[in-house]
Amino acid sequence: MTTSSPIDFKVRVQAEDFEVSAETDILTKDRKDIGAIVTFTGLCRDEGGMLEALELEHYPGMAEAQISKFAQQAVERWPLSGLTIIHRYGKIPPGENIVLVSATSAHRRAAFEAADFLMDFLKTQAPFWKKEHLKDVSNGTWVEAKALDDADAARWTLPKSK
Amino acid sequence: MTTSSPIDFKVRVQAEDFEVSAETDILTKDRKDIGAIVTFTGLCRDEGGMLEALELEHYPGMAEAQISKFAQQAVERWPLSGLTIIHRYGKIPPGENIVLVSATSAHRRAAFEAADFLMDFLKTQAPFWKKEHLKDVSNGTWVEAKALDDADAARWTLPKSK
Amino acid sequence: MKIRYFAWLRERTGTSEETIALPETVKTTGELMSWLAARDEGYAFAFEQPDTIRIAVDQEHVEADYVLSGTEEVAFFPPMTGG
Amino acid sequence: MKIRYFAWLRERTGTSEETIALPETVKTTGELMSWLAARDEGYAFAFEQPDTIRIAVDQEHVEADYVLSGTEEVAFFPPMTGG
Repeated sequence: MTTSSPIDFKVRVQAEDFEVSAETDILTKDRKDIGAIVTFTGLCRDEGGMLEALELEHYPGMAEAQISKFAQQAVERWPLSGLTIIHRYGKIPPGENIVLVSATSAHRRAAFEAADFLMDFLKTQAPFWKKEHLKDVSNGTWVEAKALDDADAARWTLPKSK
Repeated sequence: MTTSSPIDFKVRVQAEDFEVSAETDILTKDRKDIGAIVTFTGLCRDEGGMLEALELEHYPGMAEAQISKFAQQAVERWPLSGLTIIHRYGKIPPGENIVLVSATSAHRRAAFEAADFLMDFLKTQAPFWKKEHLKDVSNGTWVEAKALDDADAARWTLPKSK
Repeated sequence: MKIRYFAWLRERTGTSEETIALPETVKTTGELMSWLAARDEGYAFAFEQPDTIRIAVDQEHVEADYVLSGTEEVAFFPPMTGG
Repeated sequence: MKIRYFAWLRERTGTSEETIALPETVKTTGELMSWLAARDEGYAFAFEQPDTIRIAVDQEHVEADYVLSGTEEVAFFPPMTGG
């Protein structure tokens, strides 16, 4: 219910790693109207030491377009001050970053909900596919989509009281 | 529904500022089982340029005890890998940090929900009081508690499907 | 028994903490508020709306019907506004 | 018309992208899947469960009943697992 026009956001799809603090510094620089920063960082887990690396395939062009579409929905739905989304592709070893969503707002609920919403849609609607390369297996295995992730994304289409 | 015992958490109540990236680095150091980091940072807003500073009074001892009580509830309720909560007191100028909640987990929903839950309870149950010092007024004004914050906190007492 | 006041309760009473001898007639935290309110104008102003005041006994939240027994510290403060 | 395949569809077809001349009998994305499946064993394996396959036309998600008209690029891929 904000009357100001939605803000610009930043979407990057890249092979290189990113620095979370550098990204949030850009969002807060020279601003004193931000009350809340919610940052989600998704990391590559080693699956109990079994994983050699995760390989992320993506659909160039469509990946950026889809993420931007959801980012646009987020800035229209919540009164955000800033929004940055970065998604990596390529081979990612355990412990490294995969994805970043950083949302700033005057109020905490907007920042929390926008980040949560975006992660649910990145999981289920952005054209990325994960292949697990295990240490003791020569062929990788494609990660299967989870029904739980679809259920999470469906939460946001329910009518909202706010 | 995790069978492992809840993890230790870190609670700090301090006058000094904190560095978000330093705190998350400690949570992720030498670990490769973390899939998600959710970080909430609460900042002092300048209220359209009107605010000189926010003064945070707290109840020493009880502040740490209350925050630790909610942190304990969070680590029992969600399968977290790590949890750090820092709350500042004293005079805080616009743009500076007030509070940090950083939660790590194998899975994103646990990290999101724990951070969200903790912020709701810090807002309404931790013994801190904010006084606004405006630039053009000699006396400060105590910030009033918001019914919306109580409503946010009440969300977590509803029965959960998960 | 130590009594502590925070935020505008501290300002209105002009006291951050004090030690009192609890009168025998005062059994609960609610009765303690009434007894303190009768002291002077500042205390009366501080406790003029007892329903809005939050109470902690030995650093745990309690209600106004809490019976004081073996209590070392009672704190009175407005609704909290941290975070 | 350019056709793109991702993840295990790319592996099973042995193709990441190709350009085809769309037969007149193929009107929808669903019919395109059936036509591609009839090509050889790899394509048949790739499209053996068409219901599980996601489709994008010119980089927008569509369903299997989408009518191909003026389409430049069709992509087939498994359910997405980003984030």
